[in-house]
Amino acid sequence: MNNKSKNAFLNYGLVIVFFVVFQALLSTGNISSLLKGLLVPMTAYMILAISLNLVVGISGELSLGHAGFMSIGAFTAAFVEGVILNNIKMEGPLSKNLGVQILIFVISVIVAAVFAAIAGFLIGIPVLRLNGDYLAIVTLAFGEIIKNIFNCIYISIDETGVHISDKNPSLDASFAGKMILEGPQGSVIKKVSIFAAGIILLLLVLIIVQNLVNSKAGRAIMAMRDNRIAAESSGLPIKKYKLMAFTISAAIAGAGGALFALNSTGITPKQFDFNASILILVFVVLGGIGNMTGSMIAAALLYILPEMLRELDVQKYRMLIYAVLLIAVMLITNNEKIRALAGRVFKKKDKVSVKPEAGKEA
Amino acid sequence: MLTNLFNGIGLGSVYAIIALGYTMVYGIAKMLNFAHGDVIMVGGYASYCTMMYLGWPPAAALLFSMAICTVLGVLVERLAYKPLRNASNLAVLITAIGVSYFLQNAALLIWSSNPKVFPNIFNMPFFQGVTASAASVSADAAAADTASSGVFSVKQRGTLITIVVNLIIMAGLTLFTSKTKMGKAMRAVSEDRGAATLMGINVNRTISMTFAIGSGLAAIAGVLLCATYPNLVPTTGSMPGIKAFVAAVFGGIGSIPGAMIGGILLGVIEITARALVPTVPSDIFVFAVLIIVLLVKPSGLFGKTVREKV
Amino acid sequence: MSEKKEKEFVLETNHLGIDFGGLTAVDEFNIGIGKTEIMGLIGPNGAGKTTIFNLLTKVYEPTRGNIILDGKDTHGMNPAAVNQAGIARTFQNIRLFDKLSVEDNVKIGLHNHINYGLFTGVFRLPKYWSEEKKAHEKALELLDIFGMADQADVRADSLPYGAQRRLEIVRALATGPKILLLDEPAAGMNPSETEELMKNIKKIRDDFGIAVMLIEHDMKLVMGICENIAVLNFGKVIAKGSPSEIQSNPQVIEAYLGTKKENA
Amino acid sequence: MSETMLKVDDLNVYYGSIHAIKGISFEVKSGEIVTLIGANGAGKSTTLNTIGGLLKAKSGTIEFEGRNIGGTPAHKVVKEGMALCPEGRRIFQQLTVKENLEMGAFTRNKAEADETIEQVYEQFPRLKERVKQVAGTLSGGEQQMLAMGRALMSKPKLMMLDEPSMGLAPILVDQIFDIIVKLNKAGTTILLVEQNAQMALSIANRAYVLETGKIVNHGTGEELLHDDSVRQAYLGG
Amino acid sequence: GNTESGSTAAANPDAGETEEAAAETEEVTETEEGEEAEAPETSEGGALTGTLNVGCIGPMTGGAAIYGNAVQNGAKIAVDEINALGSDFQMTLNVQDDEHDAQKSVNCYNTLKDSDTQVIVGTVTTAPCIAVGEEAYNDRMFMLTPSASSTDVTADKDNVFQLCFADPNQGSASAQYIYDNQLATKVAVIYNNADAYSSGIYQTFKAKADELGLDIVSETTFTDDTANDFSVQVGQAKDAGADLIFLPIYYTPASLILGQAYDMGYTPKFFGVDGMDGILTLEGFDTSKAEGVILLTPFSADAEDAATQSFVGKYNDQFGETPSQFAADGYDCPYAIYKALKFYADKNGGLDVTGMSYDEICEILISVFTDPDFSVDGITGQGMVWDANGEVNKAPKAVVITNGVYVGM
Ligand SMILES: Nc1ncnc2c1ncn2[C@@H]1O[C@H](COP(=O)(O)OP(=O)(O)OP(=O)(O)O)[C@@H](O)[C@H]1O
Ligand SMILES: Nc1ncnc2c1ncn2[C@@H]1O[C@H](COP(=O)(O)OP(=O)(O)OP(=O)(O)O)[C@@H](O)[C@H]1O
Ligand SMILES: [Mg+2]
Ligand SMILES: [Mg+2]
Repeated sequence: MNNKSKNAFLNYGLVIVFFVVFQALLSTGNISSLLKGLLVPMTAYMILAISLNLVVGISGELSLGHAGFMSIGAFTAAFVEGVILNNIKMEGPLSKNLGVQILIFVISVIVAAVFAAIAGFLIGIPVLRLNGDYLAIVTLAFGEIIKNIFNCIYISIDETGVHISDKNPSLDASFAGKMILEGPQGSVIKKVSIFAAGIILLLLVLIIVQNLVNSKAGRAIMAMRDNRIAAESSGLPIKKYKLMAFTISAAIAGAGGALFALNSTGITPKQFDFNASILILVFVVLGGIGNMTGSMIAAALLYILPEMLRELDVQKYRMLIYAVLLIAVMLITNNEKIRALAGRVFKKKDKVSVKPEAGKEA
Repeated sequence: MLTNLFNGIGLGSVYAIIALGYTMVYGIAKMLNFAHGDVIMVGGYASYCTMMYLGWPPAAALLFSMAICTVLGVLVERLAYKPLRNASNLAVLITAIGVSYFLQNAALLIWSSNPKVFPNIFNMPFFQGVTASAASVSADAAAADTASSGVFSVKQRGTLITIVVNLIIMAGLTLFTSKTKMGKAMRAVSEDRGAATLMGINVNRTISMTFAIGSGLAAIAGVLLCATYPNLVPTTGSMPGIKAFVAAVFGGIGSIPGAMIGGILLGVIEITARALVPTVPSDIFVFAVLIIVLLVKPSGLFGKTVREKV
Repeated sequence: MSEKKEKEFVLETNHLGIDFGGLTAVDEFNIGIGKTEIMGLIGPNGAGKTTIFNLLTKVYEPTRGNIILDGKDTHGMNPAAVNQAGIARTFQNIRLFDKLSVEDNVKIGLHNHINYGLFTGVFRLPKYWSEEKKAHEKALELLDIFGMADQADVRADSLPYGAQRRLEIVRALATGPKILLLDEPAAGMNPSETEELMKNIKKIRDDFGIAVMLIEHDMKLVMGICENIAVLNFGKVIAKGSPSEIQSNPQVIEAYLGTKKENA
Repeated sequence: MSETMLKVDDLNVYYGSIHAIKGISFEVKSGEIVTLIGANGAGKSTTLNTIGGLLKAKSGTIEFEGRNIGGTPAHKVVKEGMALCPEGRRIFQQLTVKENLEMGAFTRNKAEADETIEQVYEQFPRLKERVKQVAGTLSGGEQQMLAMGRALMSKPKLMMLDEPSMGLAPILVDQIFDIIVKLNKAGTTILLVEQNAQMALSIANRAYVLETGKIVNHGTGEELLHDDSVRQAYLGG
Repeated sequence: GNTESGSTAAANPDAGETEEAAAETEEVTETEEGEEAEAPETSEGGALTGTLNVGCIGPMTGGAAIYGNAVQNGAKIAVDEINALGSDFQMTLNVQDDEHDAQKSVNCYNTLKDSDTQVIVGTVTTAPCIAVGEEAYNDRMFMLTPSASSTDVTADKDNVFQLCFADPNQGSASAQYIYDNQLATKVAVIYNNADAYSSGIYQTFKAKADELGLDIVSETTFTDDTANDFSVQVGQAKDAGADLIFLPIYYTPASLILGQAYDMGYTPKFFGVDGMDGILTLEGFDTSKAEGVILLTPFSADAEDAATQSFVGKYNDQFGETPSQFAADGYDCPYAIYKALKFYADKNGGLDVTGMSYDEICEILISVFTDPDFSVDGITGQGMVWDANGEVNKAPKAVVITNGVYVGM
């Protein structure tokens, strides 16, 4: 077994251990409500971090609008759930119907991934022509557009079908349907996803991404990242692969968004704004660009960190502390001395680049 | 339509002035300083406090807030960015975001979340005098808009002042980076820090200098922003900061005139969209136009398409 | 022009040229390369040699003229298509996929010869394993030409300079070209390494039966292995011929070789 | 050839955990051309970069004109009168040729710079033709000339050149070495790192041979040119 | 049911007041006695004892921080006052910051659950309130939101109650008011279409206005991200000849709109809703620009009654600001809960809340809040009663800003 597959299996193991530990805590009731409530969103953010890492780490493009794909997935899930619940007869509440929950979960995740993939494909087209900060700004713009669109559409469902409007129909006295998306107020959701489902999705995503990276397509994507001109001159159809990376990443983000949404009781467009995109980026960078293990760990830790600070007696300074910690972690992990030390400890040939890359120029 | 154009320029000129400072740091230190918007906010508060609590005249308040922001910019650079000189761009980006959160939350603790209404400095006799004389120059624009012909409304006066300040800063920065030794050194540093060092350029000092200038400009932008849209809260700088970033990219990264034109265009698009389709969020159009423009001109309006030498 | 008709060419150019703004970097470049010929392209710095490679591989779009590869005009092709049609190259400033392993660099070259799709790759169907195995073996075989098979797992950017140059050649070769363009392959190599390289270039030509066009300032190498040489100055060909003809051409001596003899 | 200008003693340099320079000592006397030769990765560039202040030594001393400059940052080393013309040229790609040259004279005033720039144009007429061209679009050779011209702009007492002939046409290689000799004659002390051992040794007063971070041989240029082991390894037999 | 209960309240204002006043005096004497006797446990019939853990959720940081902080401050004052009454009943207040984010709000809720919270005051903003409401409904935790005003907050959830007006009430009441008082012939609306509160009120306003035949000549929007420049919106209203602009928005953007209209020399009537309250206390705001602004508000910091005066005084002392309506809502919430528990204790021969589970408390509070005999007099309304939906009934007051102060209309 070579290094790469060792790494991949390490990640699967990590996820499974994560699951077993928390599942044990859950079933013995030894877990706080807060942590219990955080498990699924945490898993969702792990998926999102992996998805963004595919763009940032593997294909080497900066995306500042990943929450846009997440929100497409989330609202798609809300929509699918609404449609299914509207068309299905069910005894008792949803929480007692595991079968229906699974049905909703599976269909939602798939449809969410497809919708997000379509969006990813569309936004991928400009990606082909742009790079660097110009690309970053286009993704940012895309995220903002999505947020604003969700903010002003209203989707309802009744026996005649689904209605999309820019006015809120529920304010009409004669309205007899059910609102699925209510503009800025977002969607009310009946909770379905459970921790185990999230973990299965996470594992699936990991398998897809890691296998992709170690396949022909993944190599091509990484080659483009390292040197576009050389990749092109080696016969790689770079448009195809750039688009592929973007679309797959978007699909995964959509699936993550669906998981996130189905575990919450309500989602709003505002939740998926620029700051949310940045949050995911923070996970990726802190976990190490291109490093899937790191992304997952960073997503888990950083997602719960500010929440854990709630329990301490520092409420007022919570976000200030978070900011300081963020800066401190960046400074420490990038400190040359500490890196050199880590390099010696882990015997990694980490290039301490004092000799700037430009040395190879011309 | 003419009114909308004028209003658009009014909004755009505010974006432009922020974008100029942004581009400065962005073009030279080669980093997306997401905390720039928050430095603007600090500038706003600094001048607000000196004017309202200490009763300083606006000019003194402006100078004071420039001093504060300059010190703040340099301090942040020294403490948070300098240790990351050799780290990846993204690491610096995340640190900048950390700084942004920090400034916002510190401001929240200091000044609370209650908005402060910024005094209308454009209404002061000095500016009235200045713009009254300028009135004759662009009388047609004014006549189309104001009922009391010939005299500028406060808002138009603000726009005019902002544009004049924009032009001065733009010219100043252009001259500075192309003509002065320090300015050229900045460009050299932006390209290859190692090689710049070998020329005898003190890279750290040059980058600090960049931040000092950028943050000083942020203070000016803060005062003008708040004077135009007088609600001052800890998050005042964030959205204009992002818009200014967009404007800078729109105009072409690192291009000083590009930042200004990009800012003004952004404002015009935003206002026009709002006028034409009043019930749809105007940002949809702003960002859609941006994407389309970048598709046609992938390096922004004034960006040089630097062909990579192979 | 007359010589062109005599042989069968793998690559031919007619009136090829490009301008950068006001600067005419290459003009009236007409050349034909035989199926297994090794041709040298020399000339002073800035003469336009690298630019010609960029034109041939469509990194730059020619301002005028055309390029015929194996009887087909490459007009409208992008660099990837040109490569698939049979032109592979190396770069003057090394362009490896730094963060990939040596083996993966070669596998990128083999990309279009590995036959499985995205789905097969992501779900690791049997075809994935068999094709990857084939690619692995092929990559090692190619690396062995330069004795680099034992470094297959090393990251490309941690290779020494000379080895990086050799890896670039292997990668180019892996794409299965009809003609190989080498831009200063011996730059940064010491004399013994250069000698080794000369042998290998010949071997590649013989074993693979392909044409080679190379840019080089090391006259020992150029004169040692090239069958024909074209000399470029200010974007124009000033001389063409065998090594001995070139060496004694006064125009070439004046513009390029100089009078001292150390390099020969 | 009198007093010592540069003296390096027991220098050790690391890249992270890689021990690149293993206790080397050498000196350059005022007015000399000294060359360091060695294979790829021997540590030649590392040595120059350490002297120039770009890298920090782990231990050892570097004395320039009797003053210890070990650990002095690169931008201050320049003021001491030392210029490093780095490997790979490292010219400012977006700046014009003229602006690049002006950067070279950053530590000096305008009048001095204007004077020197004319001298540089004399050495490299090609640069004068291209004053307004953006440096990034120059050809390899042109860029090398620019890099050397830029280093000359600080009127250094000691000029360190890292593989100046790399990638140059034979005629230019000749020219570059001619220029080096001329500069030296005009009073600049030269520390030259070269792969082209033949040429380097033929113009050097003294030379050191570097192998995997250690000095394994030294002598006058002439001696090493005829040394068998050197011929074997670096001159192609 | 609105008008009906509204009229009962209106018909019987004195009764409510005297009743409450009586209760107040009774309470005071009671506790004094208790302290002297030092035997609270066994005191007669209706004693409320023990410590109630109240949790409060709202945005304390970020763009909506102003509302969360106001509620928090108001609630603190109320809790301090209740604790200082000297009875054996105490309240603790645990405030959590949700940054106006639904998911974080649920996290806050879970944190509160972990720290033995028994009732929730919150959440402050609408969308998070809906999300938390669902959780609380499943858990059976009682929620009283000071300010989340959408009907969706309370819909289908018997455990969630509002202290503020629901949006439809405000929207249609505003239209009705404008119509009844013939305030305008041509109306313009500027609302925030990225905000549930604002677009909710707008839409009910619009429906009612259409029904009444009010002429809406211009409808323009903005979002939180574009809440700077209102030149287009105000300009369109002006061009359309609107003589009244309806602003179903918060006071921060409203202050900009007023300023920009003023600069344009455009002086229509401005009509706001409860979110407009606070505009006079904006630091540095030139109140002359708000001259003539009409708003429907349940609270006015200038009201002369003793309760409001005392609250405003304390708020000013502690936080250096004049309280907004959010602060007042925040202040009324703990009192409403306190009074409800006391109401129960009185009826059922005492109640010790210490260590009671949140679902027990929830059932008690639901029964009291839906009890037609239970009403609360607060600083945001006299004789507030709740319907089974959880919506409050109280009469909105229309006030007009004259010389920088609210004057009842
Ligand atoms: N992208 C470009 N834009 C503008 N000018 C260019 C560009 N690329 C090359 N040139 C110019 O074209 C000329 C030829 O450059 P080229 O790189 O082909 O030279 P070369 O023959 O390979 O030289 P060397 O041996 O030094 O590498 C040079 O004068 C160079 O400045
Ligand atoms: N930035 C770096 N990080 C890690 N190791 C490095 C770095 N730069 C150089 N090295 C290593 O240090 C050793 C000396 O390198 P150096 O560049 O000094 O060699 P050189 O003699 O100049 O070779 P060349 O002729 O290729 O320029 C080599 O083993 C090299 O791999
Ligand atoms: Mg070349
Ligand atoms: Mg070297």
